[in-house]
Amino acid sequence: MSEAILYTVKLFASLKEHVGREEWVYEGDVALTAKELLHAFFDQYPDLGKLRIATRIAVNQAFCHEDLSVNPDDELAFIPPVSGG
Amino acid sequence: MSEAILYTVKLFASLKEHVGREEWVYEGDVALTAKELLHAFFDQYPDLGKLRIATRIAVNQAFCHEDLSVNPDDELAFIPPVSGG
Amino acid sequence: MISVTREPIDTATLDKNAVDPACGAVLTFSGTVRNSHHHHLVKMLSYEAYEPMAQRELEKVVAECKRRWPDLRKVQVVHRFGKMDVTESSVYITVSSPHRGDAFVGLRYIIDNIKKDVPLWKKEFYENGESEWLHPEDGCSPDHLTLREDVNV
Amino acid sequence: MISVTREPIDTATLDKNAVDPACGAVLTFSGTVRNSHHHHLVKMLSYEAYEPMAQRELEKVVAECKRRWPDLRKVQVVHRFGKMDVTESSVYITVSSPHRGDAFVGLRYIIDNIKKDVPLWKKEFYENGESEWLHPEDGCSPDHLTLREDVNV
Repeated sequence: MSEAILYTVKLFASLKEHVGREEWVYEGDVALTAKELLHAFFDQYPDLGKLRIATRIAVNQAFCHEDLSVNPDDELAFIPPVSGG
Repeated sequence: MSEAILYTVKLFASLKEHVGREEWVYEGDVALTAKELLHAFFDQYPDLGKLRIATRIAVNQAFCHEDLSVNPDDELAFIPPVSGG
Repeated sequence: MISVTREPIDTATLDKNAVDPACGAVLTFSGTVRNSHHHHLVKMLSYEAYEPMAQRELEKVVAECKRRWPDLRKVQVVHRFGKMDVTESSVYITVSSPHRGDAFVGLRYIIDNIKKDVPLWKKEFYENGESEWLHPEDGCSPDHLTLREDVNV
Repeated sequence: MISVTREPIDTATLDKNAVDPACGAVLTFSGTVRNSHHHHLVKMLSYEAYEPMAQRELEKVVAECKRRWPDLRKVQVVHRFGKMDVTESSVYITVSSPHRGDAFVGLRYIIDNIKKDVPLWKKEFYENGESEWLHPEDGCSPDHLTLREDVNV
């Protein structure tokens, strides 16, 4: 049997508030792409609605291609639409 | 015989420097339009060259139509191209 | 100075540092906390930052701006996070350029891209006791879902 | 504050007065004396003003700007004349607006029109001892040769 893969993703703003935690942890058997990790999160929290299609993922503090395969050692963060300025 | 008409026009920047005075005085027999007054000035100072076509006249501290008939009692000024900012 | 900070912005120092003898135009943009939003009375704001990434993204925005308008001599950006009151500056940008055209487009580029890509989020607290995170739907740049190398710039 | 003055510009007071609780964007433009122009080294500048008309024209520019962009809440312009050194501000403009779009176009409108229609003239004094009045050929607005009523706006 293969070892479980753990992804820990930072949450911000309404994502953090909705989940009630600063991080979300995903446990699975196979490595995921950025897009699959985003889908797994929003599948678990369907009430987040339109944020599903507008949220991006950051890998090691940079936006990444949605097909990028994500490494459990990466620093991961979900970036909902920003509102600085 | 009609009385002479005197126009006194304020000069600025290179016009003032070229003429060497703060005002230019025109004396004639008939009332002039703004355009005629400008032409009379630049005819007298042909060395001013290209400023001839770029200089505007201000009547009572406002730019005016070139066909306006000018009154000797008006406050008159020649406005070469401006360079504020 | 390109910085994401919790401290109030020292605009006087930024203004002083924006002056450059080779520049004829210094533009500044101050993003200030407004007292209303969509007819809600705003009492106070709080910005959350993904701090290290916000710093990096801010630096990227400025680097790209200087690449596009190389005549810009100085660009400074400070974005504050944490709580702030109405009329306080949340972001302050200065752009110094020999000629004004570059300064205008460069400044506009910076503020527009901060609002797209720098991970900072605004929470408004209203006079009626409610509060809301702002996640503008037009606020994200889908280009960033693709790798930089894939994008035709 | 809309003013043509021989005094150094009090930018700190203008900045303070530009803040407005209804505004989310405050833009400022500082026109500063550059150390070079067309490869001449500039030592010093002197602006001449047709003072009362410059004041009137400045007020007209601001009034037209507010007419075009009525959401602008505050506009301030101070233009200095007389002698000034490199890095000093010859003109300082602030524009305060609920949203940044209006502030950008309004500010651009004001500085562009100052350079067309406000009777102020710059004389540059160069390091080599020469000096020159600047009369940019594109700096005048031919519309003003016709009466306002004749112009289709």
